[in-house]
Amino acid sequence: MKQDFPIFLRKVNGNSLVYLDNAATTQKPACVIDAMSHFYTSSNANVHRAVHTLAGEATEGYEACRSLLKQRYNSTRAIITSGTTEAINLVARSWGESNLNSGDVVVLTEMEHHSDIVPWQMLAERKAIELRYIPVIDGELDLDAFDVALEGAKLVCVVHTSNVLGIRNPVEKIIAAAKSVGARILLDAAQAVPHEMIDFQQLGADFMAFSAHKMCGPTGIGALLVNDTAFDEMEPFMGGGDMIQTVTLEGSTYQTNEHKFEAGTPRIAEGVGWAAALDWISKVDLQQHHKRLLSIATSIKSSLQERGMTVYSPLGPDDAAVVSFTHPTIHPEDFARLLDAQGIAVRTGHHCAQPLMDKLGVSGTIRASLYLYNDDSDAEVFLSGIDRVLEVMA
Amino acid sequence: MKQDFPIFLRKVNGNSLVYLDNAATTQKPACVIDAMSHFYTSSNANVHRAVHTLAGEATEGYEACRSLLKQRYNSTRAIITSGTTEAINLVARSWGESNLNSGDVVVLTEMEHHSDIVPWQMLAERKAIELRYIPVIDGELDLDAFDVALEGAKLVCVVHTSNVLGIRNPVEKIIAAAKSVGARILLDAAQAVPHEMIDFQQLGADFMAFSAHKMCGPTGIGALLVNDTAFDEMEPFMGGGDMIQTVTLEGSTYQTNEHKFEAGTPRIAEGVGWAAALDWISKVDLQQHHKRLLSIATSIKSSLQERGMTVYSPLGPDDAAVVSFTHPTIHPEDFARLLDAQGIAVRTGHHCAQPLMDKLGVSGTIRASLYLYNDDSDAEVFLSGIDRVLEVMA
Amino acid sequence: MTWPAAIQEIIDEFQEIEEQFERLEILMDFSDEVEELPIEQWTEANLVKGCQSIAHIEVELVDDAVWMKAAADAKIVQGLQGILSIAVNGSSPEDVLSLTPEFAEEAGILNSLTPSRSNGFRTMFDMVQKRVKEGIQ
Amino acid sequence: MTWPAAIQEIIDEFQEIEEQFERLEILMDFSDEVEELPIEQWTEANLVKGCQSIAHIEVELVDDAVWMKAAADAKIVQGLQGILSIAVNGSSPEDVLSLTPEFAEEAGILNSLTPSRSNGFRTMFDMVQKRVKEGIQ
Ligand SMILES: Cc1ncc(COP(=O)(O)O)c(C=O)c1O
Ligand SMILES: Cc1ncc(COP(=O)(O)O)c(C=O)c1O
Repeated sequence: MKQDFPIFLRKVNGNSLVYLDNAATTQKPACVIDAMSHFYTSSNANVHRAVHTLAGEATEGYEACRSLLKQRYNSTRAIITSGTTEAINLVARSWGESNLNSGDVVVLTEMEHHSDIVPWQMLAERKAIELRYIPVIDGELDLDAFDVALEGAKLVCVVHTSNVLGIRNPVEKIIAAAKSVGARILLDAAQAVPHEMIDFQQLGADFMAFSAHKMCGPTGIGALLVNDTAFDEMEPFMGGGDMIQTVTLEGSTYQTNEHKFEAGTPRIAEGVGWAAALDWISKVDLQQHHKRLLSIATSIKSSLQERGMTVYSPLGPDDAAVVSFTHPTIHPEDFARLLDAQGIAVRTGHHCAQPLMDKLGVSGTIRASLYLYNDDSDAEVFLSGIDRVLEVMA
Repeated sequence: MKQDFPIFLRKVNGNSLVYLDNAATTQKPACVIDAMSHFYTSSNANVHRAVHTLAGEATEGYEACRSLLKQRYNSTRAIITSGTTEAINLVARSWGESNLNSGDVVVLTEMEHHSDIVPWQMLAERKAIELRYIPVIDGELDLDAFDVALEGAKLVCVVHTSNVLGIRNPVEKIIAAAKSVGARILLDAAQAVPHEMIDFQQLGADFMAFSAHKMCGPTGIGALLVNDTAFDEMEPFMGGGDMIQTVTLEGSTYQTNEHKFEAGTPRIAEGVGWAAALDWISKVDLQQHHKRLLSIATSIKSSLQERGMTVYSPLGPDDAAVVSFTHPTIHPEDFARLLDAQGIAVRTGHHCAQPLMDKLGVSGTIRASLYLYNDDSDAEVFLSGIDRVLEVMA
Repeated sequence: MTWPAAIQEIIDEFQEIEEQFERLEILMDFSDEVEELPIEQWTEANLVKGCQSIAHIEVELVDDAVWMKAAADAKIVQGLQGILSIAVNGSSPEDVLSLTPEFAEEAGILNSLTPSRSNGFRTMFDMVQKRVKEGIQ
Repeated sequence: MTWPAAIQEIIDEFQEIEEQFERLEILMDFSDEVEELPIEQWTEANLVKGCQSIAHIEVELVDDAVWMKAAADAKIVQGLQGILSIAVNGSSPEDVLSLTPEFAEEAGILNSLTPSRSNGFRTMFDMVQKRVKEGIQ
């Protein structure tokens, strides 16, 4: 599969690139890069409300992305945003602002990415709502605590798959429980859609947010899937071109479809690129790759443990292939730089999940996260890279 | 100059492309397209807080865009957004929400783009502020009315250059007047930066919003320049990764620089592409092109008038080369489609400025807007295209 | 694909023409085929949404045959309405429901009007079928 | 460009090395050159901002010569601090202010640490110069 990804032709510090920072962002296949270049060299124009050929092609290219999203994830609505973060902020502003009131409860988890914490903290300040965080115990959400927290909850926000630990939460159970008390539910699926197929309607969540760049698509674009009921409860977020029906000095009326939430010139080339990525990934058997990558991750985990490191990722059968670890004495930054010197890219730090770090009792971890193009040879290079670091540092 | 732009190699309906829809979006030079492809094929990674080589290159590529913006426009702050529309919404939410109160006055003009009207209407609903619109009289802002409207104004929002008529407003006077009553001032510079050099600090506005895609850069990215005083008055807008300093379950603290307003994975490849566009455009003599294009537009205008059309663009010496017109009997859509059949791209409709349309007493116009790569031969093809339409329709 | 004769004729007529401008001229000629929907009958319900021009379409069943009335301020849109009229007028509801908008593509009408593909001809075509469906229920 | 002898030596040492990993090893050796800033003196003011590791830098003037104390939890950052110490310690404030961080680039230290270019070595270098400037005013 690596041959689809031109970046693997490059050398990093004289070595072949071993890219294990996929939870931060994934690499792009040539077809995605080409689709965007091709758009700019042959169809570039602004979309909607125009009758010339280029504008038509641009509109179709952009709207094709929406169609593919709806189709792939079985959703009646797909609002295009600049990424997961904007998608969650959109829910907080468009839905939260008008459907939550002082005293209402929003349930979060300690495992959330900052992008699924800070918008709610900000909303809590504006609207005096109550935030309850489901604790993480031994790497798992405490579902008993969840049942208690649900009491009076209007909204539940849960990360489907953790970017730090790879843990795939029992979202089916969580959704069922949330529904049973009539709460709306938002899934942060940034790390989920790259790894598994999701049927949005069948899963039954109200909102689902994710980013293109974590699933082989371009930067600058993401989506919020919304079911019809929740969609009707949403007020406009940003105002501007394309989201209105009429504007007068006295006031404006809005579009009734997804455009209502897409003010201004949309991410056109990005939509074209994402459409190409969705097309490319539709030919990939995610389930088979999941098994393969998880087994690589599992063997990496035991090798790291043998070498005295602490691994935080449980790597259960449904978890994503993410290995978060620390060494008892070597600073993560030193570790990562010495790996980088060998062409190996990993991420260090709090991974935008400081509350989870606090819970794990660390200030940061080193994280190796795998994706479709990673293979056994990457794991080998990674482990011998680790050995070289240990030789020098330990 | 056309040879820098690969799109001009393509045929539209069998004809060479004559692209006159530049106020909607401009074409991209090869160097911009290549910079983005090159980024994706060689440096793609997520930015900030990482120590591996690709992440470092990505961070530098993205931050280079910010540096170039600050340098070119002489600004101490450049917040990167997804475009003009998001930049204006950012001001409404980050500054407006926390600095305007019930009864406060925001002054707009009848010439504004919807993106500089709707966010304020939405804010007015949330905060019960008063909106006052400066009338447009014979294509010019009524500055006497402006002086009256300023009474008690806290914020003045003005389109620097109109996307419908090309009119370049007397922003220097407007800023001076606004400052004299202590009002903050926001410039919608979406159509300004493509056409003239602006020294943001010298001009003295507090906020200035614009989009990359209207100045040969990619879609999905834009900027808000802010002076230091106004910057310090802004509260965070969207919450998430990258904009925080610390997150705990109890609350969060925020970055103090521009990152505070850039939640989530930024528009990385777009930043790289825009940097390339800024670099490319820095070698272009905008003033000379302005003169050249204005003279082409002026001759187009008189040819259209000779043929019985109404031209709404005054085309004063500082105005952008935009020709908005209607025919007494031919519907704009028919006109535009018959031009498109000849490879000529123009835009029709309300151009996201319905209040101005109402003022002009039309439901829409046909708009030919010129940019750097347009030349006399484009004007010739355009006019003979017009003649063919008239032959058939009139 | 085989089409009803009236439609096949239209396809042939368009396919003969090479130049897009001329195709649009022919298309505008079809505007004569529209039975005009009087302005009093323009409603929000029969407005063609997403169209740049103001266009309305109404469908009636007369003796079990479909009859379409329409109006548009842009001549090209009216031309599309004309073609649609030829395609459906006088047909049984079943025949209309079995039609697909692909014939316009085959004729090169849709291709040539790419920008409106999603919101022009198809929208009108879908409206007609929807109305017919409602009418026979 | 000509550099002070001590700096030139560092440049030469790094330039001899081809492999990035080995360069980092050498760099970490320079951590010995740091005069340690005691933990009681770690303040918000002398914290190196934007660094992944916790790093502090303090600068003193002793008999009109610059002396730097520093600490960092990552060894590579401490190595950078060591090189910075060699570059500035014992120099006059004027000499320190006339330095540019380019020498690290010339040595291949900056290039090799691209990710920190904007927020690692340069940040520390700028902090030292800023402190020196404040000290002599
Ligand atoms: C004057 C003006 N303001 C604002 C905008 C909105 O810009 P964008 O759609 O890139 O957000 C435009 C362009 O459409 C414009 O011409
Ligand atoms: C679980 C999770 N949620 C949210 C985000 C935010 O995504 P983005 O930065 O693309 O907005 C990320 C990625 O950083 C993530 O891993």
